[in-house]
Amino acid sequence: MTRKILIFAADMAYRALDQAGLLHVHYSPNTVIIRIPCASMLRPDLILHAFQSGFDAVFVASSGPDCPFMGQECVGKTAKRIEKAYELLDEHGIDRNRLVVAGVCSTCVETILGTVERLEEVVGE
Amino acid sequence: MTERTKIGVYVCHCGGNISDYVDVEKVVDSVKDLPNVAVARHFVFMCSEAGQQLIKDDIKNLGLDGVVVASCSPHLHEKTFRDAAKAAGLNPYLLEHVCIREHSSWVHSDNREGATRKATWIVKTAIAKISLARELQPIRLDVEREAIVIGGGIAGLRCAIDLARAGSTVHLIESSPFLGGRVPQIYKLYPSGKSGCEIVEELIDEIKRYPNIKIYTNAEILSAGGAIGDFKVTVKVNPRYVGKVSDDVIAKCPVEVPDEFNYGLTKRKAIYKREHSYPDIPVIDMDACTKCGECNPDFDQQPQTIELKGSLIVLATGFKPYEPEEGEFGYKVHDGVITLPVFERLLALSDGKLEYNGKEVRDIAFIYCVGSRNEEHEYCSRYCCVATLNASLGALEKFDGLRAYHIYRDIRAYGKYETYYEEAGKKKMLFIKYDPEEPPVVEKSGNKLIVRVKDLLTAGEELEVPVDLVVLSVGMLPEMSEVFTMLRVPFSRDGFLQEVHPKLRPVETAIGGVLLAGACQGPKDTVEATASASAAVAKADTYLVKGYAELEPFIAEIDPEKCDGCEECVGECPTSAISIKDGKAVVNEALCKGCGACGGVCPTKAINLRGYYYDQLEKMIDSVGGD
Amino acid sequence: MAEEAKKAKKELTVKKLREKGVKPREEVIEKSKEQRKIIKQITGCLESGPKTIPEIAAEVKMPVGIVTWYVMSMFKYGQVVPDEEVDGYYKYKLPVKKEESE
Amino acid sequence: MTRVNPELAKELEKFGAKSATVCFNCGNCTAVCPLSNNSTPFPRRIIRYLQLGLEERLLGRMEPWLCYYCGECSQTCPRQADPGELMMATRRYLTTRYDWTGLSKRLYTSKVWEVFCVGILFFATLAVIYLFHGPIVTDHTKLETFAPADIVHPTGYVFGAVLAFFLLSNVYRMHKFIMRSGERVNAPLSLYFSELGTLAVHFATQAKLRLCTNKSFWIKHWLLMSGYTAAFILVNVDLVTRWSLTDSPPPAWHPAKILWTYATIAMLYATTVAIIGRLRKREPIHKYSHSTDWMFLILLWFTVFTGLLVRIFMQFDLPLPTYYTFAVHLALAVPLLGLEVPFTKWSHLAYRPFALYFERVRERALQLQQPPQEEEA
Amino acid sequence: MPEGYDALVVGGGIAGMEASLTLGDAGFDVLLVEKEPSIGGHMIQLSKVFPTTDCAGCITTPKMAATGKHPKIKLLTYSEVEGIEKTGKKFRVRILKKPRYVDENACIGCGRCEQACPVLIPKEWEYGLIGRKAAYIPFEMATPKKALIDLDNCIMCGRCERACPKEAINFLQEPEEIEVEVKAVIIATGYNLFSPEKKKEYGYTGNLTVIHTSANPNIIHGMQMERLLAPSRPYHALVRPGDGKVPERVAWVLCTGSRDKSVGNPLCSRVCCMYSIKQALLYSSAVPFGEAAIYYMDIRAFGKGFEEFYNMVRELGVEFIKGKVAKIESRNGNPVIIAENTETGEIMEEEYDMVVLAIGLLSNPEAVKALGVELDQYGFVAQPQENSNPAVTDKEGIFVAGTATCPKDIPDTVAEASAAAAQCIAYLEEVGS
Repeated sequence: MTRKILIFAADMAYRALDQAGLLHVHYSPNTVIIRIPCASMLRPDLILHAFQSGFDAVFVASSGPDCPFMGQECVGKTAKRIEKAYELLDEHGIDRNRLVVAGVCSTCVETILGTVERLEEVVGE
Repeated sequence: MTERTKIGVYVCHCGGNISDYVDVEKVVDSVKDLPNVAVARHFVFMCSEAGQQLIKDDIKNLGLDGVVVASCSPHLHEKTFRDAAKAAGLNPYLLEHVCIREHSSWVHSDNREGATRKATWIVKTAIAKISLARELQPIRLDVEREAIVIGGGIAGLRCAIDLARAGSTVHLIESSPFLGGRVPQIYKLYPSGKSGCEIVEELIDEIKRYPNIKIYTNAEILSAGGAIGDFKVTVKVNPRYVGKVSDDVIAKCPVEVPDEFNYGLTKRKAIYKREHSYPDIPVIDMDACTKCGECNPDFDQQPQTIELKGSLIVLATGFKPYEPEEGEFGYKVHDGVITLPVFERLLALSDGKLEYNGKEVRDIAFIYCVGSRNEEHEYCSRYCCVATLNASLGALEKFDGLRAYHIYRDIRAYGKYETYYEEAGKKKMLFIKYDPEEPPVVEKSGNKLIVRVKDLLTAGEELEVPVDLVVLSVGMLPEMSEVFTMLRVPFSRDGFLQEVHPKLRPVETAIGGVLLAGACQGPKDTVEATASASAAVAKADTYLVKGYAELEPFIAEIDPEKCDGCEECVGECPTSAISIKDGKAVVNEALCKGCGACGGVCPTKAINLRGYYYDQLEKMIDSVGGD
Repeated sequence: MAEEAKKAKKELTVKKLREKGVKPREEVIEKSKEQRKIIKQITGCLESGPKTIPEIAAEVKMPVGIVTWYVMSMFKYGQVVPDEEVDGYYKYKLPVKKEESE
Repeated sequence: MTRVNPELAKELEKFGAKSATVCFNCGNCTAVCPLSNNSTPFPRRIIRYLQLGLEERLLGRMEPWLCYYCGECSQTCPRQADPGELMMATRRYLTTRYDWTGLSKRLYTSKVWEVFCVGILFFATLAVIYLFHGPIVTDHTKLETFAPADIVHPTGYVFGAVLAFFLLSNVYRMHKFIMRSGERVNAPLSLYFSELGTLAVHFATQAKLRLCTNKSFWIKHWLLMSGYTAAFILVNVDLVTRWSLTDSPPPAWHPAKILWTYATIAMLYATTVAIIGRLRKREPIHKYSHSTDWMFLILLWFTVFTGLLVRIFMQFDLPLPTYYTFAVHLALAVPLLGLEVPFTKWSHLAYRPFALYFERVRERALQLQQPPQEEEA
Repeated sequence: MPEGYDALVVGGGIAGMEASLTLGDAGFDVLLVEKEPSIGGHMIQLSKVFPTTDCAGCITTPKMAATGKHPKIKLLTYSEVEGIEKTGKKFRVRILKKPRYVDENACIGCGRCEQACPVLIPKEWEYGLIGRKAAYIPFEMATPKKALIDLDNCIMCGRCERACPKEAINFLQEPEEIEVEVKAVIIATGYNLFSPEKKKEYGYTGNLTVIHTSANPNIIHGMQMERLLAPSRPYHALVRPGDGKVPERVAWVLCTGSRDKSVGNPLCSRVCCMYSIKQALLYSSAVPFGEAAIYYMDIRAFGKGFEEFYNMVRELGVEFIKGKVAKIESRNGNPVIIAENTETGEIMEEEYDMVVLAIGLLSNPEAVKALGVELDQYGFVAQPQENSNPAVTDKEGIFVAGTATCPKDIPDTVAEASAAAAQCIAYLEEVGS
């Protein structure tokens, strides 16, 4: 069965994914992209739900400080959600390494490539 | 809620862009029998007239209650397809546009199977999302005919005039005490041959004719925010400390300081004004003023804080010339090494013969691409080649017996400007092509400057060019402004402001209602800057003249049944759009920008973000997770 | 069927135009005859199996550039289809005729 | 390190190089030129030296002498910088630099000087003839009597020797410039002898020009060249055999006479075509005419034409016209040869093969120097 | 009383569409007149666009669709402005609508007439790379997607008429004179391409159905290369027109007909450097083992993101040779480029499988003649206030956008089209209704 990585792509990160396409770079196709406006909307239980539903890893690609809704504030708010999600993962015995959050600006293609590669390694083990 | 069961799925080939790597037929096959799907098709160009017609026909003939289009990025064509759905009578938000080009075929061209699988997954999530989609209505916003233009250079002036002519009130904000920006510093503009002053003066004369243009010079922006239809900008207008006084009064001022307008080539008084500019009232430079009182000043004047509102903001903040490092081509080390903007002033100010620092100039070397096309600034600054050629031609025309050497990499005299390059040749100027790996070196030898350069056109002959003046053709850098961060306008890789799409939406930013004009978006000459300023106005007019804007309906929605008034969300909202009324949270729709942060913290799951309902997200996850 | 018959009966506007004295140009008629001959030659040549353009050109004894133009035009109208690529040249073959007609 | 010198381009303007800085170094001319190759690329390289004022480089190059001005470069030049004419001007300039007397420069840069010199020689020749001619026989054409061989011939020898001295001394200076440029070469004397063949072949055939795409240039040039050479040889042979000046001219079938006829027609045709071409200005080679070009063509045309007239008058036995025309013929031939051969246009005939010859010697000499260097490396 | 519009837009390329859409979105009634049977202009023919490399069709087709169905925009294709006259504050415009010989309202664009037609003519839209029929639909994505008949090349056999399921074909159509009244005009008539046949040294063949011995069909021009690389390409793969071979070595010859006074055009065409670099990139991804070389004089990568794009392509291994190509000869059907590499002084003689002549953009004075505005010496529309207001012409109420004023790339064209629309809106608001 194919390993699956879920990418929650906030506004800027979604643009970065577009940018990756324009540059024709390669990353793992075992990825599903769900577009959201801002990572701060993610409820921790939704992240847990993704693992329970069958995903092997979750990449929360937030807009970072470039967030068009709240800028720098976004980082703190997202961090709070992710912190709670980690706690939930621990409760359910899911490897913390399978959840990654990163701030992805609209041209941060490298961040995407790097994070996906890292998650591939984690779930491959 | 009941699920939608008649969803149409449309997969685009993008003329091979997608279908070369994604097996579109296979994608269609694997979703066409899903319970919610009524029809699934693939087509060569979904965005074409014929493709859109296909969707419209199916909506009408099959009574579809939801549509999924899988093609390029929704940033390109989501609106196209939503309009098509709307035209066929379907609520446009029952159409989901997902990306299988940028996000699949183009990034997985090395793995056709993987690309096809991923495309299928993406389509499945979209079907899941639409199966639970609610009908939404765009938020219609009345737009008053009032706009804010930030920057009073040539682009800002053009903007203000065009907006005012079309009947809007314009607030024009300029940080320096006088309008005009950098163009008046230019000796002669290409292609018209008129002086920068002349061109700007014409525009200022026009500005004065429109009472609906409110001008704020010497103005500092304290805060800026809001959204389309409702921007608020607070400016602090600094005092000039003096009223309209005669030139004799100005002459009385005992203090002289270098005039920044002339890059220190001349001096000005502590009280000064600019010719051919606006306003015609001088200003006192308090850093220099000795408060002698000769000019009848009013030191009691206080800064005024003004709150401006506008339906739209046009950024026309312009550029600044690159300032070479000390020692870069001898800059600031050898006397006689100056930048192009200084040379422009020197040309404008000199009469009879060209002199720099009291020494007559006979030979000039122009070194190109200073601060452009290098590791630090990879981009080409576009205007400098022609501007340099034009300045050199102007110099030769004004002063007899000058000789000019152009030390260049590529002469980018594009379009009609090629004639300037040719004219320079006819005027017997010499062109020496240098290798960026071995840039020219400027040295001092006696009372001459020597430029040592390896000429690529003689296969590397080492040349010595003795000159009196070295002019560095410096590139453009974006003029930074606090307002960028206040409005959260994104930058592109080159450090200039980023447009949404260079061809589809060239003057819009990712922030709705914030438009770009002139060189803040990237290097431009005056022709291009004024054209882009007018283009920004055209975009603005589509709202201002029409009188309303339609906004996406993606805002927070609170289920009062579930809400227990815990106030978690209130503190979380970045725009203070949520308040508690009668023990329940309520959303101010005008303030909510739709980030969904409130939903992320709601302990009772009472808050949803329209268009991104949590049940939709859950189903999207399930649609692939269990695969 | 009835409709087709009706259409056949209806006088063609092209005939009326001819009656008004408008005639096609001689050279166009000549050219189109020659074209049909060339297309027939190429089709005939492909009946024995897939061939590359230089192979077709050698067989029909025509300049290879002109044969390319015809083969590509025929491809666009579905009269030939590309086959495998050998050493930088694609082979072309006749399309498989569909059993059922639309 | 070489210092750029924009003065050189100004200097060359006097020789007709008016458009050097218009060139933007695209390289079209060099690539389109049928005579240019990787070891001797031109015209762009030469134009570039000209633009930058690299005088030493310019003097050391023989490429200008390889150019036969077929005009393809000028026709296709995207900037209309007229590279062909720039090469021509460079040849004029080089001619003046080779010439140590300074006369060449005067002739090229001053129309007054040019007309003055031609005039002096023209009238001086007439004066000499007036003073020293033999008896004028009017009942019958007796040219030999009018122009006694014992006067004409020694004068001719002296005149020829003077010309040869000037020309060869200039060639020697050219040799110095070419050999001095670039890598130092010490060519052994034996090389100069063994490569004499190159000189002879190029001198006789001007073969390089044949590579020009427009063959008619070569044909015209060759007609002119061969006609001139034939006439030159015949005049010299005549000095010994005295057949032309004799009072009873040989019959029409005489081989020398046939050759004379050929030379006359060839030169007359080529010069006439050139004059018409320069008036029409259709081909690039004819677009710009330096005053020396006109002077050369006019002198040559009239010299040949008067020569032909002398022959015709002799044939019809018209004594006085023969004598007068002969006098004018000589008065034209003297400035033509005296000024053109060592100092201006005609000197190209010598410089072209010599340039190739010296370059060949230089190349061979460098080859000889090569092996030990390689071993060191 | 003739029909009235707020604005007339002449030319339905990207500039004309952009201007029309802006005006339409702002609520003005627009009449868009296009001389070709479909709108879309040159841009719809392109492969991908620099520097973003998104496909041209992906940007143009939706614009075409939006223009075609905009409630405020009326489209007149296959029509030309014949004359214009200012009366008071309005312009009275005479338009000639050429006969398509197909009833536009009835035609459903099914293409059966085209299948039935027996005549093959070089297809203009594909720059002659393949043939089209005498009855034809201009191209796949045409707007409106309606057939027309090229009567000049028709043998009048009537097959198309019999094949048409909607009885749309009508050989008796006549040209139609239309008169309208408008308050303002935007000129967006675009450019003409340089004809590479004029540069004789390059051996380009104009007509691939008749190949002269001196010409080589493997020497193509830039727009033909655009077609070969486009998703809607005429061939099934990237092969050369000479014999269908996959080209393994391709060279681009920049400044073909630009910056070249020997062919009468001293101007730079502004886009050829970038489109060639882009084509080299697209070629490299289509033929991964292929070699690409670009012969240039100056690389003019001056726009936003252009230099970065140029650097990226150079790093990918595309060879850049500084030198103007002097001539192109042929060896065994392969073009041979002769040029001086001016950075090394070496004269190159390189054989390629295919050579692309990066032809430039010339003015299109014929198309603006009827509008009576002042032109500059090169035939482009003059801009009397170019520094401060580039969209205005010498005639009040007539504005100009795009390449009608000089060659330019798509971002600049789009910006200028909007600028012309802004000037037009300001003018209309001032003139009042």
